[in-house]
Amino acid sequence: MSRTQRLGIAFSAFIAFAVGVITTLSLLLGDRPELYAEFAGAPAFARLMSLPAAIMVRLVAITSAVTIVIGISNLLYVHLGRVVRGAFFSIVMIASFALTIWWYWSKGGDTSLLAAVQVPIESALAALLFLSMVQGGARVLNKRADIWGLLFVTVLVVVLLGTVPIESLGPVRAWSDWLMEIPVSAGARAILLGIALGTVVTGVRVLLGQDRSYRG
Amino acid sequence: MDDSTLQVYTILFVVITIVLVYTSRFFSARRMPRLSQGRVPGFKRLSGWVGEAIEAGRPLHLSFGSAGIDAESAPVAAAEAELFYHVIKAAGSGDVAPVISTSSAATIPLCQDTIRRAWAGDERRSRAQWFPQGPRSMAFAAGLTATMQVEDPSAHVLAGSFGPELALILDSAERQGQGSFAVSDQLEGGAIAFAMADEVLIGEQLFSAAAWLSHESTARADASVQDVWRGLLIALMAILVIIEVAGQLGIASWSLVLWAALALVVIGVVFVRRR
Amino acid sequence: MNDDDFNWLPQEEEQEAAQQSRRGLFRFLPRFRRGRGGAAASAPSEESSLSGRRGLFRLIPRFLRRARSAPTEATAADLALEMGERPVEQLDDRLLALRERAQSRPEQETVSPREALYDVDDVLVRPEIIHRPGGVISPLALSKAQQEQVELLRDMVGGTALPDDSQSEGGLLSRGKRLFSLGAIPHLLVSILMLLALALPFVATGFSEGELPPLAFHEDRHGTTTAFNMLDNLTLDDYVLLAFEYGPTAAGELDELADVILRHIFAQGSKAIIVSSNPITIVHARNVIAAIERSVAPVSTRLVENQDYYLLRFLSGGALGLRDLSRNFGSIVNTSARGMPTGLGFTSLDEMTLMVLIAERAEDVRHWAEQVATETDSDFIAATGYAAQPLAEPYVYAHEDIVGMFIGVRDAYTYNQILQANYADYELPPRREDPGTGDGESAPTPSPTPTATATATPTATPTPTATETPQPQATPTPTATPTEPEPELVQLAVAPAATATQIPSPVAEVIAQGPVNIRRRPNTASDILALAATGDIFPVLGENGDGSWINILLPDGIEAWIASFLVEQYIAPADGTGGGAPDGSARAGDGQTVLQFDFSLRLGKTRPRFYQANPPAQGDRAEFVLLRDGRQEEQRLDAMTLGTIAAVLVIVAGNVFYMMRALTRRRRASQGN
Amino acid sequence: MAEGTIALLSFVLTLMVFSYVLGDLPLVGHLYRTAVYIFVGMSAAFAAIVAYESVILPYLQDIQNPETSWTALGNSTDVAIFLTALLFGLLLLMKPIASLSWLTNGALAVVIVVSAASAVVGGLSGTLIPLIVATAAVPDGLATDFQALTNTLLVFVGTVTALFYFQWQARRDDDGAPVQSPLSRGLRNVGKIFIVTALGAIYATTMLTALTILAERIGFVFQFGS
Repeated sequence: MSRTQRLGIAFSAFIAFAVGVITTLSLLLGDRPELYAEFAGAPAFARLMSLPAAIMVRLVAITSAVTIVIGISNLLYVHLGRVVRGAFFSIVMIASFALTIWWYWSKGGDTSLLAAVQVPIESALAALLFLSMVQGGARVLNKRADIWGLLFVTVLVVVLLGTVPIESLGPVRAWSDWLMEIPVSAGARAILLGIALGTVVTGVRVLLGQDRSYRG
Repeated sequence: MDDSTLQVYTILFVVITIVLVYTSRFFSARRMPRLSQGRVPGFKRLSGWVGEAIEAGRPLHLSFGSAGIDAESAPVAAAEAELFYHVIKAAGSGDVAPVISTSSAATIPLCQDTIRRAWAGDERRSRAQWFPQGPRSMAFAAGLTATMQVEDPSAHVLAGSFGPELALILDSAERQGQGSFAVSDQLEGGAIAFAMADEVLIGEQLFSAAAWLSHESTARADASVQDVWRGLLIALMAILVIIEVAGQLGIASWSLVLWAALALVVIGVVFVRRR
Repeated sequence: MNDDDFNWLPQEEEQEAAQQSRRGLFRFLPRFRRGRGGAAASAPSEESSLSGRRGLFRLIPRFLRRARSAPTEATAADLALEMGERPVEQLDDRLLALRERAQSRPEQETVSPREALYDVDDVLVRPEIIHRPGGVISPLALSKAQQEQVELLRDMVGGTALPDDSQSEGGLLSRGKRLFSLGAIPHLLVSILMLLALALPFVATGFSEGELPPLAFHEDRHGTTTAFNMLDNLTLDDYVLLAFEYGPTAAGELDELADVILRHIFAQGSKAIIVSSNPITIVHARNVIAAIERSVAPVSTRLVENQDYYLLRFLSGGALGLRDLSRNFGSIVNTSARGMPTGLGFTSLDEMTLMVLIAERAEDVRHWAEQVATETDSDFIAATGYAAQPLAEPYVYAHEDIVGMFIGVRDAYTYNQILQANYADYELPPRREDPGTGDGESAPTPSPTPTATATATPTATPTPTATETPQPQATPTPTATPTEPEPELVQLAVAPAATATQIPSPVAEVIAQGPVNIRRRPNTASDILALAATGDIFPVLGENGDGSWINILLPDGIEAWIASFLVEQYIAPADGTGGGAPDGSARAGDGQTVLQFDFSLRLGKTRPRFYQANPPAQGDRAEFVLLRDGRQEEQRLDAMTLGTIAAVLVIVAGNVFYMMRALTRRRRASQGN
Repeated sequence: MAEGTIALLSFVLTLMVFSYVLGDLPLVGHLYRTAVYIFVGMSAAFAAIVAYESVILPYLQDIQNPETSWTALGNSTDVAIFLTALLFGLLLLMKPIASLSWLTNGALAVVIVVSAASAVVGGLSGTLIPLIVATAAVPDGLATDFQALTNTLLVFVGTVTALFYFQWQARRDDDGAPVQSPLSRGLRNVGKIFIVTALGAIYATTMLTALTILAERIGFVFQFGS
């Protein structure tokens, strides 16, 4: 590893640490005069504290919008390479991309292409999910031939039947409601808590410059 | 709980986490050899797929889903980049570079970076693939399935942020006979992964997945911070419930709280020792 | 599972992996695979098997390409040997290790049957392969003759040593690569069965299964009624922040909810400010509003962007964009989706009367709850599809500001039924001559006044001294004018879940010389809802951050704010909740749980809200509700019922089959032993 | 575009996507994939259009006209932020260039760190703390309402054990194999019951959402057909 590279790693770790600490402090302490109401300049101080977060968040939000260019250049790079060799689908994709932009600009912001093309395709794809999920649901015990697979399928069937508005399925609806109210709620909470916990711990590590994802 | 109280607790939690993250490294040096990861299922067949990828000259496909470094899922993306690093490193002697896909444009540099760091082969050019994002990322899923029919990877390692669109990807993988490993920080994706993927991790395990593959003790130390935190949260909830129930029954007092806390600590210690 | 030390490809595992991949026909088909690899890299239109070196593979380094075309290239070990042509010190650590292992392999391993038959590739003639890459079902198929050749070859080289086909799920042909594999037929059948079941209600007229959703919301744990009533309490000068977090994907499910909520908002003359953290949804929101506009075009003036509704710039950066929204609301609200100024002068999210989140993913509910709801005091309503329901629920319970939620098309149906009933007595405005060309300068509520029937006539306000309000506009706000509600409506909407508790509730008594202002929001810029006289008593719901404003409940169930220095707070006796408050406050005090400051800790929501439905008022643009076109709602609900039943049947049948198979296998295995 | 054209296009494209059901017959497979690629191209185009119009355009106008300012931060700050963001975008685009990684990593670090900070604060104040409090919240009148008591305790036990299921560490025995006490294993299994139940229910509700959309699509096809 060359000296430049080592310096580079130290540089980005330092930037990460500095920006991370300042942004976190600002997010936690900014705009909250009630947190330090004891001294006179509290409101002004709170406003001042909120500035770094406001600026950094804004900066990253705009950067995020700008990076769409990276995404599109990636897409075009991959597909233009194929167009040269005459790949039908890549031509379709690029034509669709170009046509949409041309249409929007030449028609003064007409979005009917979205309604005519994208909404039906996207809706139909989302509808296909149902078929995929039925197939997947029917194969659960093929993938997981154990008690957990069985439990999964049982809950799946009970909850599905619980939504069927037929009189004779009343008891199933009661079970389904109970399931949703107690075990599902508990399980979902635990998973959410767990993910939040992981996010916080990993996030703090990133903030402290201990993550190597951006060290190249 | 009003917003100010919430904020005070938030600050407290952040401080505790920082302390834990720093101290865990210190303790890890002494204790980690004895404490190790428990059973993390889900990796059983991954090594087989990696082997197959090397053998058959097929790529591996790894995907962040919509986890992006410019969004709230940034920690997820960071954790998954680490996981992908280890997986790609294992597949490093194949002759087709792995493909990493993402629907977050800002994450493309991270994909390229991960490949560059981990991939040993000469083919280091961009094998990152981006598809547009949506609330349900159908464009991503559909574009991915279409592309993956052509790339024909030996397996999909889908770790990141996936919603219901995961069903389409997994269904296609199943039809193509490609292996699949899936974990998502979204619950819809998690449920679909459980039902349809060959190998699956659930929820929080996605943050400790990399530590499981890594041989570094620091990675384990980092993952153990979550364990400590989880224990603290469980204790906290237990204490709160006890106080509340006692308050309703009219037997609340500070001594009760202290006794309850002491009992929990004892139980916790006994538990840790017996485990 | 109990693998303790996870070692990537240790020696035994590597050999096992090598065996695995050479299982079945795999090891006889190097050319086939190469053909597929070629197709993989190039476009489907040029999928001759000769394309192996075209396309992306041109970019593969030459020595690797050579490696690929060599007949013995397939194993990693061989590859590592090939790599051995490079200077050893250039190799990566792992390659070095691999190379060492490869070199130390026993001799008989390297002489594989395939090497003995190295020209097998030429026997399996390439052009005869039926090649279908890129398809949905199977990219590769063998003709029957080829199958037989393959079988013959297998026998020749000792196919008996191969693992049992029924277990080799990693093999090539058992992975559904055939055009008409057995696995594909149930797939097709199931899909067609599903589609037929769903199509039935649309083709067979009069076919109906199951009950329709109720005509009124049940007061349930989701706070649906509260949410509806809050929307019903909107008035002319109210701004609603509508978070449009669903795209075309969920259009089939959430368009209904978005449509009915938007119509409700427009009907009451309130303004919707639409934001989203996804670019496509902004465009979609524009189309949803355009559809509403088309439906009312014959009788109404056009909705004017930046006057009746606002489409804000999209919040880039996902959750970060939402953080940006709560931090920099003043600047975001200033820019429309087209990059133009909106002319809105808000500075804080707190100035929104209400926030409605229409989200298709639980993830979005989470992001809004985390990044926005914690940063503002405005009330929050969530509308989601079924998928997000189990996950959104914890947030509805846990968050102080999230008051209720609507779920899916069934709630949309009920919502619409209530609205239609509420506005049933209205007459449509006369048909306009030139639909769709409304002038942009028209007032926000230019529609001809509907001839309201007796039930909806506003009566004098019972709010104290409301008539002396110094507001510049002469019309008192409709919310402050509770009328004699229709009995039906009350039945629909009043929350019956108000569990009367005997907890002493804090009240605020006006001590300043009246009349004093009661405002909608805790700042002096906010509009005045009513005036209070000295001695008036209101139930207290809470206070703002620094305690300078107190949140009180008006007799008609509306939350309002009063400056704290004007009042004196104390705990009212338990019996007469609300004490000497003006009429009707008994209901307001019901069910009010208050944070108790003694030892008994009280977590959870401390401010249950009760809103009464607000009967339609004069000046409402009823045409928005009445001209809602039917959208095959009944048929769709029937189709869903049938689809659910069919899905359950398929799932049960499939899993019973797999369970039986697993059981018989297990029995066979135990018998075998 | 006329409404009739929109409906016709919608109809054709919907059927093209539904051809997925028929599998990969020679022509049919192409129909589905054509629709998918049209869709990918159009999504990308709309994402670009909206990003340009609603994020970049206002700042371009800011640069042209120093008098105006879209934000409360003032024109010059705005322009500075915008130019920095452009620079960051450029740096991220240049990420593949290895020799510049010391520079591009800095941009990557800022983006990821600010997002992480937001995620940490949001995750704590929006999910972790409220959910802990809500889980520990006990409804009034426990002493009299047995049902409420059991429900509350069940949710609490479920949440705690399910959380415990994610426990990662285990003690190793002398051979290095992880050891679990029966108590620990039992708790984890109880937790897994709750987790799998939740996943099953979520799978069901996700199916219902897809079903709703499918019903709408089929309704549309028949509506158009008649």
